[in-house]
Amino acid sequence: MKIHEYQAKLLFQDYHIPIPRGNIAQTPEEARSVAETLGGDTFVVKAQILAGGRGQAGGVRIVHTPEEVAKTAQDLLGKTLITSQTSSSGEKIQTVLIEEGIKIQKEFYASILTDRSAEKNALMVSTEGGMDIEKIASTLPEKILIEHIHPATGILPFQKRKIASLLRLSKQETQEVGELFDALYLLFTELDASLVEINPLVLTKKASFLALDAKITFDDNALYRHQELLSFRDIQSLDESERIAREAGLSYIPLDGNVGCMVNGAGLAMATMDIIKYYGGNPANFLDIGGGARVETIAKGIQILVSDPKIKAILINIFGGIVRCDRVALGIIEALKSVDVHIPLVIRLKGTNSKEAASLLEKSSLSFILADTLSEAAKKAVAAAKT
Amino acid sequence: MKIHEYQAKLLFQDYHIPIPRGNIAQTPEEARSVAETLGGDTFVVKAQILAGGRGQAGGVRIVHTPEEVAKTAQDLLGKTLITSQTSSSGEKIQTVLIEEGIKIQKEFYASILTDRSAEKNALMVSTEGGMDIEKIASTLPEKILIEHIHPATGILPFQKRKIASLLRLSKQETQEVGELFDALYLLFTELDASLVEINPLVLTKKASFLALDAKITFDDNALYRHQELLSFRDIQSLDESERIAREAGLSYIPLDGNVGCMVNGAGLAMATMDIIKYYGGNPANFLDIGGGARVETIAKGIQILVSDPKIKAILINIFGGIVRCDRVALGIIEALKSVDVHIPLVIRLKGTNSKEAASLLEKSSLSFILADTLSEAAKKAVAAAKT
Amino acid sequence: MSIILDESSRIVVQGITGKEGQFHTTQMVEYGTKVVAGVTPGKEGQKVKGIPVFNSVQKAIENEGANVSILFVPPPYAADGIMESAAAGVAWIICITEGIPIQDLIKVKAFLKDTHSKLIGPNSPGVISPGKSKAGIMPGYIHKEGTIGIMSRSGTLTYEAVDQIVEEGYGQSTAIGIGGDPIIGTSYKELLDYFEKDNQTEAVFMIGEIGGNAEEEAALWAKKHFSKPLVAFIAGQTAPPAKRMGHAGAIISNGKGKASDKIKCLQEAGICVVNNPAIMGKTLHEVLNQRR
Amino acid sequence: MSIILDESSRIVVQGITGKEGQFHTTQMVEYGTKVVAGVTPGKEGQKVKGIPVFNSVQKAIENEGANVSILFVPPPYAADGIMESAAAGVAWIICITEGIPIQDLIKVKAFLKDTHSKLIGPNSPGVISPGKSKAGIMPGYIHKEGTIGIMSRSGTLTYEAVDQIVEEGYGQSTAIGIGGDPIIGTSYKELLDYFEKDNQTEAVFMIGEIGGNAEEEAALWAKKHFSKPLVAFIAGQTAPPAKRMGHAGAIISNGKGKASDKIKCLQEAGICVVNNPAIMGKTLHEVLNQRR
Repeated sequence: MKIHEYQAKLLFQDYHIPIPRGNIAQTPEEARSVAETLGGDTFVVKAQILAGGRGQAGGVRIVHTPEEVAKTAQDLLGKTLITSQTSSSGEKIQTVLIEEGIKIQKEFYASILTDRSAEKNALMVSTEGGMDIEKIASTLPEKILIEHIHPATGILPFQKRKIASLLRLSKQETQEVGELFDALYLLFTELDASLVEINPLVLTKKASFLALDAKITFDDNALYRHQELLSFRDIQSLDESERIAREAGLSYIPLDGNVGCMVNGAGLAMATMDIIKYYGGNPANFLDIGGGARVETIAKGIQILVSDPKIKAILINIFGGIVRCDRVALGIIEALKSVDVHIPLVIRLKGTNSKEAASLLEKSSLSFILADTLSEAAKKAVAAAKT
Repeated sequence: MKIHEYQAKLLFQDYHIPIPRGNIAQTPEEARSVAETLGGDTFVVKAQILAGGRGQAGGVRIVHTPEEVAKTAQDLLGKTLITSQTSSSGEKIQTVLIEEGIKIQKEFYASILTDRSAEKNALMVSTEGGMDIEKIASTLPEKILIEHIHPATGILPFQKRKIASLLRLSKQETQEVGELFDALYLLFTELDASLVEINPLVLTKKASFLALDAKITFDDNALYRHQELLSFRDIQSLDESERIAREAGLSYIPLDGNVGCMVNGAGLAMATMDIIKYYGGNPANFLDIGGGARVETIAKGIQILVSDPKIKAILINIFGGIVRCDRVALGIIEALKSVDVHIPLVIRLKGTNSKEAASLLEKSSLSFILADTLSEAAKKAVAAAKT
Repeated sequence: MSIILDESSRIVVQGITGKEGQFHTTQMVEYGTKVVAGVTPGKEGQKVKGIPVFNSVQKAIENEGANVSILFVPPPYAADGIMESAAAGVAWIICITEGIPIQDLIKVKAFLKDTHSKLIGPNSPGVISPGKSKAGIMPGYIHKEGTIGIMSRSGTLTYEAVDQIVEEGYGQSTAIGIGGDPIIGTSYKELLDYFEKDNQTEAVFMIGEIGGNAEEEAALWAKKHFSKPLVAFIAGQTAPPAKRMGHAGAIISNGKGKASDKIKCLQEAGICVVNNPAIMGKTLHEVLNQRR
Repeated sequence: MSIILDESSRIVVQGITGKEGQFHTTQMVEYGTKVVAGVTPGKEGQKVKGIPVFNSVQKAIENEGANVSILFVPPPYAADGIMESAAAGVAWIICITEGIPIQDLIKVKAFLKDTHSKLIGPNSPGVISPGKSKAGIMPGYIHKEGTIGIMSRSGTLTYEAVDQIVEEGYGQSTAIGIGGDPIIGTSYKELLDYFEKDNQTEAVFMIGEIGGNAEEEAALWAKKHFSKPLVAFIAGQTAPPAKRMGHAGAIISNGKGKASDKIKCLQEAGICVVNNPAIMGKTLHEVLNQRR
């Protein structure tokens, strides 16, 4: 689960990670009032969307009077922001964050995340703050330090010295940044984050550290033990389809192709996308209905695919194991009573009770294209999408 | 470093480990006043000494009125208590702890300590509270549970279930004792203890857990990071000789033999004791002067040995490595100017510059018995002690 | 022989009294698996399908001599269940549970280093040595005893592969779902070592997917130490870059994890990579035929 | 050959600018040890006896190719220094520092499991392969190159043993102080494995003492896997029971740790145990003579 910058900064405050003074607004009037309360002669107005790439897309603006703050908020609020990291339909701005302007001495990059290969958490630091970290990695890899964190020790003094050495910090600054990383790691582990990122982490002209930006992604599997975080969930920012998928417990990622697919199991789902491509088609999505395959879930899945205008044909590929294919077939028949499908539907049901399933489908009055093997199913779906 | 029960209980309070209500007294009047404040009809008066085995030695008494509390305090304070775990000269009682009487349902044993073989901390629990745990281990080993604690996880739920199963606890009690052990482990690791022991840990008739006794030993090597604990140090309870040894940085353990020995290095010191025994003598002590061998240290060491009336001869055994023997010889000569030695002194200086050392000693006007090999030294010391 | 499981494996089911646990215990017993005990704290004395339930894995071992555990324990308790099994000393722990928090798994991995137990999963369909024993949720009947070792990060895609391989006339020595989570117990690489030493296994089919670098590690190891034919399929050539971790995640994995990079790495190590998931069985057959 | 250290060992001294570090660096260089770098955070660019000082072990490795580290770092910083060396990847870490808190060592041991480094000590006099290299504080001149491996928990008692063994005409392949602390890096048992594989080593002398069960573990291992003569002395037969841990400590070690129990266990494993520390050398000579 991703949360907004302003939400992440609330959590930073809880863990004593220093952030600029500021507050959120949902109307231009609120924005003006926040600026007036802050005082000073420089303000930063930041669009609160979950995707990255805001800056280049005009979602972060520097202005100098409460009047301008209000005007900027007016500009941003309610607008849809399309960035390099949003989908092509963009993300709607419902909140802006207004902060005091900060006089910056140096900008760094700092994050903590889980490294699956090392099977540990890791901290990542770079001298190049405020930039896209992936770009730094490809052009200036020597400017990035990655240190794995042992679960029994936390961040060790020698690792803090390495950070300080890379960032060329004074003794006092080393101490301060060490405490900041300890706090960041505590937040990361206590709240089961999978990523905590500060980009940029700045050293101000007053020689103290400040998290100018804040990004947190939580491990969805651990949310059950952090009820307090659930209020941060922003369903509003999701696509309609993504919202339906999440509610139905479906794993769904929309893509740009024309052959929709619905599969049980992530691996088989990917393989199905691959074979659609292999036979000259273009997969329109990843959609894993998981192990259960209840009627309702199947119906929601079909509904999502049907509502995507790019999709010209649908391939349902189910390998029945413990889930019996005849049950799945009944589910499909039942689901199609409530969803109207105007495009060709290719169905492959393999495994347990697949013969019974085929006869059930054939007996129904609905129109399908049946397939037996994986290649047959893919070829038929690709051909159907072309007509 | 060992601390008194009442001091350990102060730390228990900091970590929310439940203890009986009570307070300390250093005069009978104070004791009466503590009892009056506590109220109730049963009081426990407990002599505060560092050694164990208090109960059997009459150091823990149950009485029923503030008057009796004062009388018992009068009895105990200033008295020397000799227990199975004190030296033969015993330990002086300077403080008593007065606590409310507790109605007990069940008594258990609980401790956390470091297991050097497993290279981990471990928790130990027994159904047999209030007894000598070593006795339980030898007679009822199945009543003891030992669980190692991984430094990355702390005490795990399955380990708490094992404790509950051994102690036959209800679900509510399991929860409570689990939290108590978590607190105990936190105290143990945060304060660098080497042993935290609750014996007995009681389940009261009101069905809650209470640490009736409390024993903590700290890792001396870690005291530098716990300045707050230093005020607990009770130099008063030590022997005069042990106090001198501690102040001089000597590692000293008095024994019952008649041949005193002073050696550099713990292993060689033990081997020297062994060879004294091997040749028919009885070592009077373990005394390791460590690596430095400064004049002052040597002087203090000799002073400690000379002041022990049981010692009939002294063997000084030094293997010079980085420390040169001639330096050590000068140290001995210098030291003997300030300490009066009336018993035979056998000296063996081996290793770096041992020849120069021997000639220095021979030139001095003092009387020694010199030895070259380890066996020669031991034989001479044993013989000297017999005359 | 086979690896991990054989006729002598004595299984303890952790979470046996739950819905999943009960259902799959029945399935496993029907397949012929020796399920000797179940564990659910607080339910000692009960029986599930005639199998005795204990409060702890230790008691299950003491009473029934279990040496393999399988977990159908809900995610909040699964990591603890794995560590309990490891501390009790079972040889293999097979964790079916999906959705264990990743911070729990980091601790589990540290904990396991001090034990002699090996973990399969979590988020694994389990392990089957056809004709001998099944500790998992896969449909037993699609498998056939034979000479092919199968290891996979996925469930249904493995069934697809098994189906195709059986179609070509081959059975399996052991088929293992290593688990779909980012952090898992036993890797492809480690399993290859077991397959190398297993007499029954003549060839191995590896089903990989995008993410991590477990397939690459296995390939580098295989190049040096694996003497049997190895055929692989990598799912996810058309999958979008993982959304979950964002950009920082891509850096920490050194840009690894893409299907195309994986395929290149495997091919460079001399491994035959199938590029069409419909011909996994056929390709394996061809490779084995060429060798003969 | 010898073990741990030889002519090619390139030593980095952690804490080189301290009093102890400087003194022993000089001693080691005089013995002929290749001390190639020193480390003291914040003192990069300085030199000690011509040896360059770096801010981190990693830089010492990158610049000078160090592969063994020795620590003269004060106790509060020593555990961190060990872990720094391990993360940087030196093969052997030799920790002289005495007085490291035991909770630090528990973490160090967990940390080392994920690295390829081996630790000697802490509270060790170090390691010497006479005639080749010395990384420690022992007087080099009492040693002589030869065929006897020595391993000990003590300092000066080892010098005594070395002296007696040289007196009998034998030299040493490698002499190792494994460290006097309750929790240490490399055990007797592990070192025996190295000595077994070392051509130069013809016999091993083990100097043990009361406490723990490291000697017993070594004896049990040696019985099965060690083919060379093994002679031992156990110090502390007359020592009082350890006062430090009290009674609970005695239980956790299963009543082990007494000299008499150790001696019995060693003798049962067929190891010759010297009962008089004055004849350690002589006994070794007799054992070797009998074998010839």
